[in-house]
Amino acid sequence: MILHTVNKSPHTSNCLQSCLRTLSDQDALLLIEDGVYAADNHYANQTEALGEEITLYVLKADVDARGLQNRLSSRFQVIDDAAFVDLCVQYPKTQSWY
Amino acid sequence: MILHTVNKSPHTSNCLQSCLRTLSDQDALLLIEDGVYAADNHYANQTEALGEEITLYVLKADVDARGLQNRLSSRFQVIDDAAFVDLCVQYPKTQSWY
Amino acid sequence: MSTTAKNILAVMRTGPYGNQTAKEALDAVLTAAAFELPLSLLFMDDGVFQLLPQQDTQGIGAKDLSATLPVLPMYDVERFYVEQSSLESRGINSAELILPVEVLDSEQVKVLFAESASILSF
Amino acid sequence: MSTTAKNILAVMRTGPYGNQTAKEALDAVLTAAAFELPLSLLFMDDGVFQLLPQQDTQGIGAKDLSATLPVLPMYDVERFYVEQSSLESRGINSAELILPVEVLDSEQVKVLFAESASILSF
Amino acid sequence: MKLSILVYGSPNGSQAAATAYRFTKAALEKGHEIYRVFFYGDGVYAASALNTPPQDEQDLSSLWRELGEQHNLDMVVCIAAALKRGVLDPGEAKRFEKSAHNLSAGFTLSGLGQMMDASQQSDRMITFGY
Amino acid sequence: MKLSILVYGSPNGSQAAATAYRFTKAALEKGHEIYRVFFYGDGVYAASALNTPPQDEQDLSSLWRELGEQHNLDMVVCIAAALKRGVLDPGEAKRFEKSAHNLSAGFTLSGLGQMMDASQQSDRMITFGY
Repeated sequence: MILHTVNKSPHTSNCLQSCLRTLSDQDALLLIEDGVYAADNHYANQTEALGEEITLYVLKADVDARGLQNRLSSRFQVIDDAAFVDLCVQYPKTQSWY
Repeated sequence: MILHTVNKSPHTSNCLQSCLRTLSDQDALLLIEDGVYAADNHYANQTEALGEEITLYVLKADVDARGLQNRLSSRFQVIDDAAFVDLCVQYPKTQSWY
Repeated sequence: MSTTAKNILAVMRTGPYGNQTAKEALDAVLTAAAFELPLSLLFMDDGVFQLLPQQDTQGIGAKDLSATLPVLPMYDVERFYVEQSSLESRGINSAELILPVEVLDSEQVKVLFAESASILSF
Repeated sequence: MSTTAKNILAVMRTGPYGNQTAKEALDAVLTAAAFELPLSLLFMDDGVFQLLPQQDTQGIGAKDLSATLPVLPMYDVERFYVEQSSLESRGINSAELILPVEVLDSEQVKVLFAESASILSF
Repeated sequence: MKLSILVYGSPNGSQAAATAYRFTKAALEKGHEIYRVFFYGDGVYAASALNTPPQDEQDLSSLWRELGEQHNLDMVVCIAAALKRGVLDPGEAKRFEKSAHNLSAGFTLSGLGQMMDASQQSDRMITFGY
Repeated sequence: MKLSILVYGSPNGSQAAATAYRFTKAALEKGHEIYRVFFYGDGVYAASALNTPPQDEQDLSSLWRELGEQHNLDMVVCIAAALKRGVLDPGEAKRFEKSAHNLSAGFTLSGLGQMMDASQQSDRMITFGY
């Protein structure tokens, strides 16, 4: 059980692609910084195709900064910094894709 | 007539893609730094499909550093730093993709 | 400096907050405007994200760039171009953007590059 | 520290010379080896380019990383893994690499991540 | 729980430096123990006492220093990464006969062994890449 | 021909800083005039006099300083970018009551107007991005 974070835009970087290749069931994916563009409902086909065992999160501060509040795929849960810490505790390991 | 430079790996960044969309005939493309991985003959399909009016260059120091000496597409001319300066003089403008 | 000035194309390719590039590119553009240099802005790749409305940067502790960009027309910077394919691949409608932009297809982008005397690449 | 040590997976994802990441990741790996921590290296994405032979860095003024990497087995670091799809998309044959690597398909990569107690992400 | 934070991003070159700060602050507010914050790569630039951002921009160096003081944080800057990037404490400045030192109060220069120690002693370790 | 060089990459965070140096050197060897080298973004870190790379690694700050002296180069560091990144000359250190200054000899702090001037006065301008 790993918490994966991705902080790069899927439009300009291969980070998300590489992360998706290594995601196991029971893992979680948290998009932060420019990674949150992957939660845009105009782009999220790939993440929406993931099995329901994989939980998808997106960091609120980064969504708000980028004006994506009304563009998010419903597959993602929007979480605040405190919940980011909770995830880090809940999952025994993190892998950061950057 | 523009000299375009690309310094990011085509495997990890969209720089080359964006550059290719804006290349005009009579422009030149010079790959530098991690951009030289796009001249690898295992990858160069896209650049090899460009018209012959567009000249393709790759910087020798970066090719050598990365061990690509024997992996280069024949479509690319290998040039040294002095020839990089010459290109910059020959073309009235440069656009750097990074 | 403006009478015989070379016209400048500033190419804005990065999202607004992943690093300081968009911010520092905008500072450079404002300086060019202050010097009354003829100036065009081309937003492409993630640069188009700079133009989305509803940006609220309180949570990340950064300055809101979308509050500064609309200042440009007051400095007589009025040529804002956006690359069509960058908009399309991001599902963005040009009408929703915070600046009045002209959408260019790839042939028009090539012409824009060709007609510029100097390029600032960001 | 090694008797009850957590095993570490170092994930190497960057090319050798575009920035200092590969160099500084290797410094961290050598430190882990000096502390005799159980250690595996996974090369994926452009990280696999670190393992190409014939690197000659004189022209760019950087240290040749491919001269340091083969030192690792002398420090008892011996588990080198390479992601298969990263090799394939780059047209690289594992036999030509400068370290004896084990090629892992994506299911095996997932197992490797799962079995590691701590991950160093580079 | 005992957490360690690895920071690799330059304070201006990457948002990661700011995210790492927010994460650390949130973890402390939740009552977790921060075992260590380790600055590596261009992340070491956050430890320069000379950083002078404009008044209307975030001053990450000051924010870290204040958080460190408040919570007695172990904020370690990799000495090898710091030296090559010009972040020096008085001892290193003297040793290399440099004209000044600039390591901010609250930060300590030390070796990569501190990163390995963090990986062993912490319950969780999270990397904020550039 | 009159060339200007823009450097945006951090000396360690990006190879661009080293490539810019090599290009400038090659241009001078070909007899071109370098109108200005302008350091912006994380590129300003090359101008710190405190950078202390290991002996077996390239010391870009020293290389620029020597090249600048030899050819009397106008090496301008954007003052706004430099201040927020902790690269200060004696005047700015005093003005902001900082404990030290670290701008290397041969570099000058100045405004973005110098970038615009370079775009107008040079025959060619080339950017080395990060």
